[in-house]
Amino acid sequence: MSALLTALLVVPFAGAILAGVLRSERAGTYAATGAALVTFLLTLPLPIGRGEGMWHEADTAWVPGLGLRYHLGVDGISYPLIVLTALLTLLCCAYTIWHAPAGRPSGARLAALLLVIEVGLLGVFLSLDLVLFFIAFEVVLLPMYAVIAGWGGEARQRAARKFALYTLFGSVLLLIGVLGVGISAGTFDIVALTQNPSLARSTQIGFFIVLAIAFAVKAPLWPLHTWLPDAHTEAPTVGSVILAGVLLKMGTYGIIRVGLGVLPEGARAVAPALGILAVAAIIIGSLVCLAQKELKRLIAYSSVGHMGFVLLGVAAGAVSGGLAQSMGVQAALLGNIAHGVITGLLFFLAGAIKDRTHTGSLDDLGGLRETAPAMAGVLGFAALASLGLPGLAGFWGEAFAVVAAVQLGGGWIALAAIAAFGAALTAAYLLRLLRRVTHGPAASSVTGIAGVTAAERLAWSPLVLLALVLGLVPALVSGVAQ
Amino acid sequence: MHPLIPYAVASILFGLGVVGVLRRRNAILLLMAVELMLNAVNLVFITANATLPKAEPTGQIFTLFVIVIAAAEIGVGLAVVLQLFRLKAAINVDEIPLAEPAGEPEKEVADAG
Amino acid sequence: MIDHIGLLPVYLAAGTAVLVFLADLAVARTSVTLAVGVLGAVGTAASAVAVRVQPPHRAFCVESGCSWVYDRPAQLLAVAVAVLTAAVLLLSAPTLRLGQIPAGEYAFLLTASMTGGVALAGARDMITLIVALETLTLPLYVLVGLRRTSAESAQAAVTFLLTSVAATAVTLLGAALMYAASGEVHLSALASALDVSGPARPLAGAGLLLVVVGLAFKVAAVPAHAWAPTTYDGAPLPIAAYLSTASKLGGLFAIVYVAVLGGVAWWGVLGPALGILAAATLVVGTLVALRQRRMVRLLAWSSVAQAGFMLAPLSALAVARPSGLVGATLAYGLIYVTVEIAAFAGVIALRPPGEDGGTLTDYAGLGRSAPWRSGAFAFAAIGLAGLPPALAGLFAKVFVVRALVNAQAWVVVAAVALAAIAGLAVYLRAVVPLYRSDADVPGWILSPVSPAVVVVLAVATLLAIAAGFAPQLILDLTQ
Amino acid sequence: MTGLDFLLAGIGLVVVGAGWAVVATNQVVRAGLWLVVCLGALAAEFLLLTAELVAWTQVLIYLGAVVVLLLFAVMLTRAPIGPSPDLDRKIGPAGIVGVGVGLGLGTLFSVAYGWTRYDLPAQHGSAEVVGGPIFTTWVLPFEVVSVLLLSALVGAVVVSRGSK
Amino acid sequence: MPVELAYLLPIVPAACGLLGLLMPRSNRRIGAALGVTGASVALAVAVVLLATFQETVEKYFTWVRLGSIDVTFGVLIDRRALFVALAVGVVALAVQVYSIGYLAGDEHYGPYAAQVSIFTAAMLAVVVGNDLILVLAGWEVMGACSYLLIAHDRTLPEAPAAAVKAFLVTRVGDVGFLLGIALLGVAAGSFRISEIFVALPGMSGTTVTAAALLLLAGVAGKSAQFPLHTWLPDAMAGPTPISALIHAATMVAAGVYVVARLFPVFQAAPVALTVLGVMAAITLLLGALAATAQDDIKRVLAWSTVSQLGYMTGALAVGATTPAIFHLLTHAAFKALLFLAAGCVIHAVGTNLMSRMGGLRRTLPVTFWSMTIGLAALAGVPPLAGFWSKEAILLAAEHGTGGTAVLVYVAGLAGTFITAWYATRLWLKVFFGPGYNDHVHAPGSVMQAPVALLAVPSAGLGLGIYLADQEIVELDAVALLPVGLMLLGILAAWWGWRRSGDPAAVLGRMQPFLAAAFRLDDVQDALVVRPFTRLAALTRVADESGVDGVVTGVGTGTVALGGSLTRWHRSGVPRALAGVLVVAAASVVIFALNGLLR
Repeated sequence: MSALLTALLVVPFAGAILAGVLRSERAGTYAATGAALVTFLLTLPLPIGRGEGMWHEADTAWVPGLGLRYHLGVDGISYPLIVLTALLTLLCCAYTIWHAPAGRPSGARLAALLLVIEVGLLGVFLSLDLVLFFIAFEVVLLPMYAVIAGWGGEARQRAARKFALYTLFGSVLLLIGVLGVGISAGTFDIVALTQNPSLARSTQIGFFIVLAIAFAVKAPLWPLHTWLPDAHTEAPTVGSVILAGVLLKMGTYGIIRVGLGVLPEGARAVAPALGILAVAAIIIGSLVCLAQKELKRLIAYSSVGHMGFVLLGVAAGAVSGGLAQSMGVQAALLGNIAHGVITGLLFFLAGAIKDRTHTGSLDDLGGLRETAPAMAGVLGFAALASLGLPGLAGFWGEAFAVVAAVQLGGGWIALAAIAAFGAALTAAYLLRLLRRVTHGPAASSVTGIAGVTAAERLAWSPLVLLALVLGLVPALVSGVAQ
Repeated sequence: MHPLIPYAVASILFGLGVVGVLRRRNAILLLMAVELMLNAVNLVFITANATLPKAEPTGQIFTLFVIVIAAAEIGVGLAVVLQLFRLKAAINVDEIPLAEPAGEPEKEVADAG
Repeated sequence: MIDHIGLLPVYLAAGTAVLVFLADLAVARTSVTLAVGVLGAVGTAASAVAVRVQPPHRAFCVESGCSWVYDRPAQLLAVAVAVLTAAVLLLSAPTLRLGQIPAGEYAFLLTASMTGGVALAGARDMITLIVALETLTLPLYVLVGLRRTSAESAQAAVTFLLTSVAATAVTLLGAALMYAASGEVHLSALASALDVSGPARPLAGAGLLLVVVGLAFKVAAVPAHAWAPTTYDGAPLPIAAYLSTASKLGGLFAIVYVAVLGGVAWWGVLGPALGILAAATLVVGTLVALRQRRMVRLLAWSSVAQAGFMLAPLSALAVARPSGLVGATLAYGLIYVTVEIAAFAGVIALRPPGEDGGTLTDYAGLGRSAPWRSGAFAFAAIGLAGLPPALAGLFAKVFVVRALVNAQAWVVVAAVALAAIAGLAVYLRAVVPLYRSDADVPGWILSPVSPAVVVVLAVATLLAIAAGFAPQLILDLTQ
Repeated sequence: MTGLDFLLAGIGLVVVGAGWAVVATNQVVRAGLWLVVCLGALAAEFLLLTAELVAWTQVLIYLGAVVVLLLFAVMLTRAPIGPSPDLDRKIGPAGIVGVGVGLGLGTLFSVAYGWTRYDLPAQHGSAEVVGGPIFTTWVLPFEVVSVLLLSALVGAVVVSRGSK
Repeated sequence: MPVELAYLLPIVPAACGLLGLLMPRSNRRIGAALGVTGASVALAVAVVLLATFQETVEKYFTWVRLGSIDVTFGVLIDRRALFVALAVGVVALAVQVYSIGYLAGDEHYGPYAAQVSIFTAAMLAVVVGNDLILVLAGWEVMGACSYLLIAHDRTLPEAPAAAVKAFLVTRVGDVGFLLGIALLGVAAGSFRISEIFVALPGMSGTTVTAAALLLLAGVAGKSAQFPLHTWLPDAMAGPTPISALIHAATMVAAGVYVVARLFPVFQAAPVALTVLGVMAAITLLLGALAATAQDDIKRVLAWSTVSQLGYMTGALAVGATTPAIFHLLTHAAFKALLFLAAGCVIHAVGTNLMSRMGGLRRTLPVTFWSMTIGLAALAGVPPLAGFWSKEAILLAAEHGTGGTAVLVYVAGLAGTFITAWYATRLWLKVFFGPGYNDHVHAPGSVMQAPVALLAVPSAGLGLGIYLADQEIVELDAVALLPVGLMLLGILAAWWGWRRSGDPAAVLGRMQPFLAAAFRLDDVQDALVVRPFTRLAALTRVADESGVDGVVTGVGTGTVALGGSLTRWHRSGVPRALAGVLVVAAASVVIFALNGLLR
């Protein structure tokens, strides 16, 4: 099993190299997709023989001089994200086979970069050594930059640079925090640190703040979010899907795994501030969406709001303690996965629409359900899921983030109330989106556009299904976490 | 004897050398000023060697090496300066820019966190 | 009785210089001369590896210490300088083929400089140290100016020369003051002797600080950094490469020797001083690099910033275990020279023989016409930025930050952080043009790259990759 | 104040004065000549400090070689014999730094040594006394310096010889 | 009969709905089959369970465990729940069947039918759900379905807006609902209704009151109580059967039902009941008055729904849950009837406006008679259904104590008069007088049948229940007062019709104001919608140029700093020398001073 963990990193990496060097465009994309498929299949047997705590571990020394160990492991907190990562990467690679972006470098390179990103993501979710975690965190940066800068829209260079530098700012803080924690605790082993958090309270608070900022940039938490809209608006479809689907999760996962796990005291102390910011993110994100005119930008900002809910859950979990046993953290995990699935779907749709209509401006769209009813239907479904309709994936994370906050009583109830109101705002802007895009008479841009292609159906249906299944059986996520 | 006297001389000489280096435009004069600095250093070494309790003449030996180094530097230096003169018919150090000529102001702006 | 085994590398280095000269006189063929030079350099490196360092060979010992100690750091520097010289000789092949530069003299001067570097490796007293440094530097005055027809080259040479002599004067003054205060020139003796009690104490401190300030010139650290861009840009590309790797490494080791071995009593002063130096170097180097439009100038300024990274750990001398700090510094230095030589090799590979670095726009679209060379160059640049996939660079940064966090030198950490972030922007400036998809075909025909350059590029890149996966090796070397 | 002190001081004054002339004169050639005076006086200073070998080396190398080189260079760069106006920048900043260094060093030395007097060691600057260590303890730098000089020689030749 | 059968109530229609969504939209037959199956199975199950009902039971299993709280999925069956479920089943079935005809030739029928099924399932989940989270789920899914269904009609430009409005207004209410549930659940450590009732005595008064009030927000949203009633009339934009569904037995009924179901909570929070009473009274009169002035037949019915809901909530406010549910059921019957009949009328004459109708009693006899029954029931003409339930409510209010009771009672009495008045007005304007419409195409039997069928309960349900349970209403002298008012209303309307052809003429200048329902829409627009859109625009600017401005500023600042540093280096060699020497001088001077000062 522990070999399996390493395989999860090696296979996509090998696939990336293969796809990079293969001369033929087609062969490259197929190779990439194959590697992604294998990776996805490799994730499935992981729950076999799982027990309390870590299910499987791989642990060997890498750089003794740094105290850096090649320490991988999977448990209920990381497993859903691992599967999600593998799945989305697979879908995106497959998507590139049919949708090689026009007038851009080869789709094989794109797929290769996606695989490298996958390596980094899986590395983050698997690693149980702080420094290893940081390294994996870094791996994602440049490939994503390349994806945006190489395959993006008009202003891609600027957006890509903004993404890279802003998130690097977070990474540097992460490095400082991680080293600080490791040095003052004497070990970089996350498991050991989680089992007995030895650090003094004040130290924990200091480092938690540093780490929280670092992760908040990735998550992103308001007001450190402004790289996100630009990146999303410019990024190619698959880029946006990966970015929103799993890349942001590194932040929330990190703050749960490292922040809450390793620095519980610090987390508890800082939680109120975190909660307030999270609620601010919910409200502000929703309000901005309400006034947003660009399709992908709107969805990007909606991510800010949704991540606000996740972080509210995290904050609540930080106060109540008990990591994966606390309602808040479970809500956060549910929200993470749900947002990954739903926003991934939304970006796929946004990409499909932009590819067909060559515009993302809500003013130029409209009446989609007249010309492309199927697409409009899926869009409606995704929107409803995104606004947290019960029975769909979005509901549990958001509703129970609120409940978890209420559970804490006191000022948290006020936060919960505001957050719940934010949910109403969420509905408002998503309905606005639907009304502008799908309803009304067919706009000139949407008339005569192609229907849903096979590739799109292939890429979307798993997400649609997942959004429904997770809505009906949330225990799939929260069950493994406990 | 009072070592302060030669030390004072050395200090002043070094100061003069600094003045020359910073003031002179002509590369050769600049090198001359450097020679003053080096000789000030030598004087310090000699004086120290003469006043220190230790017997071995390390200071003097150091001085000898400094003299050789100085000679070598001057030799190569003058050759280089002369080449510059060959190419530009001037050895005015002010005219040797440290940075690339100012171009059009750059358009793009990096956003750093 | 002199321990000649320990001195073997120096002999071989000097021998190489002479041999090259004779070879050029005997058979006036560029390739032969270069071959001899490379072989000599490699031989030197080999001998430097072969000679035992545990326990170190010592030579020229008096009661106050030894002038020559061939220990682990010495071995590191000797090997590095020799190997880098070999690499630079190879990189010079295309330039020399054009025949405008006399190959014999060129190779001789380079190997002479190498001799200085190797001699510096084991030097443990101020006299040998300074003489060796001068030997390392002086031939470069000439080499920098060897692009005979170009005024930039001559200007570069003069700039380099003048700054260098001024810096040397400062160093010598420092040495003189230390001697006047303590009567010692051996570092081992200075370690205790500089701890003067009584009125001469300030004299000792001033001397030590002056030496360090003067040596800062060699690593192109603020305040003695301004020469680097002009000099690099005017010099022939291989010489620029040598300046930014071997020469810089020599300076770094010199600073480490003086500050760590000699300056024990003054760590409390040296630490903060070096900290300020490093911080300023980081900030200035990075920010100015942001605005360069010529490739070599960009690399030059970035190498200024890199010097900052190397010096940063020493800022904690007073508070943390010096071995760890020095380890971080040297480890960073080693990784840096590997990636830097790769970067310059990439530049040389992407430019027509004999040309200078050109402007950033000259590289537009090369990513497609020359994927492998561009890829290697990009990899090196990313390594300098310190990000995956160039793990080596990342680890280098981790070493530095770890040492600083360990010492809780938060101010320097902040400077490092800023430089790291803005640094990415710098190196992106260098890399992005290669992959501009809207770029038109380069103005000149991409010439086939000389195999010698390919060898260097490939080896350096592979070394960088290897170092990325096994950074422990670097750490073992520098402990 | 012994006679030796007076001598040291007097010659010191010559050194300083000549040095000032070197950096102050507005005639390039004269600067060179003043340099001769300065360095010569310095050699005398060395002698008084019983460093004969160094003194003679000083005379040989500096007066014999360096200054001559400098003067040649002056000639080759067609420097006017008469005064040339644009030789210098403003004295201001340079003066401040120079005075700073001078005063600083002076203070350091006076703090360190004060007005204490020392007896000069006899016979410690002779060729054999100095030569001995050079060829035992300091033979390594001596060897290295030979490389240095050789490379300087070659370098000078390479540069001066016009392009082929 | 196993009670587990009750699981089927929500599950079967839901399954049918999901299947229907996946089916190719072109195939009408499958869609229809699925829709009807779902509804009829639900109905059958309800009937069976009612027939075999012994005592209240709860069946459940753990859905998901979050933190310390188990969320369960299951059913809590009592007689009331089964009655309502029955009503839902009947109406749903009627609507499904009716729609087959009404949406003949609509290529989007398939999804439509499926959405109706899901809607039904959601309502049933609310009715029989044992766990507040399950209730919440049904509650919100209903809102979403109403959104989809109201927006169904492509031809109506106002449909999307109406749909959004319906969903949003109810969603705003749901914020409160969710929070209320959270408070209760957290306080009780479980979301199961039974558990909550057990834990109720232990809870602090403030918690319960807060929870109750918050729940009321949700109730007001769903059951269209003032001030969250504004969505209901606009919801008319949906297809008529949908209006029937929403107004009769589902959606709006949900609020009333949930209050009844959670009544112990409200009993523990008298404040909440007072609020509810005031709300009810206002809603009752507001709806009734608004109904008087409408010209659109469906709007008349819509507003009447609003006021009838006022009766129900009023009943709840005075603690009379049984009358409330009683009225809910009768209202479900006759309002469904009325809507479907109105649908027939509209279908026949091709317009909604009563001013364009008239004299249809001959051309549409079936519709005429069934509609007559429905209107009479609405007005409360004995012995039709509406009479009994309304009597029950008024009696409860009369016997009730405290200001709330009085308020409800008075409002109720006034309501009876107005209700009778506008019911008569509608009756007269549509079926009597000159006929505007020459070619009237009579609706098919698929549409007629449900209408005719619904006429039966509309007529007999009240009497039936009365006979089954005498206590529910006691007919004494006081009971005559509403009847009298009702007759007055009818006469007044008839008189007005004879005078000017439109009773509403007496309203005079008031008519437009009433027709616009006291311009509450504009108020809402001015107080809520516009401020929020403005705030949103503001936030966007602040975020994109403010927060992001800082970031960009840092970037530009850094680059600018680099520029100035570059300019500093754009100078001659002396700068480089100065660099070294100045620092050297500085260090010398510093140590010199240090030497002087020691």
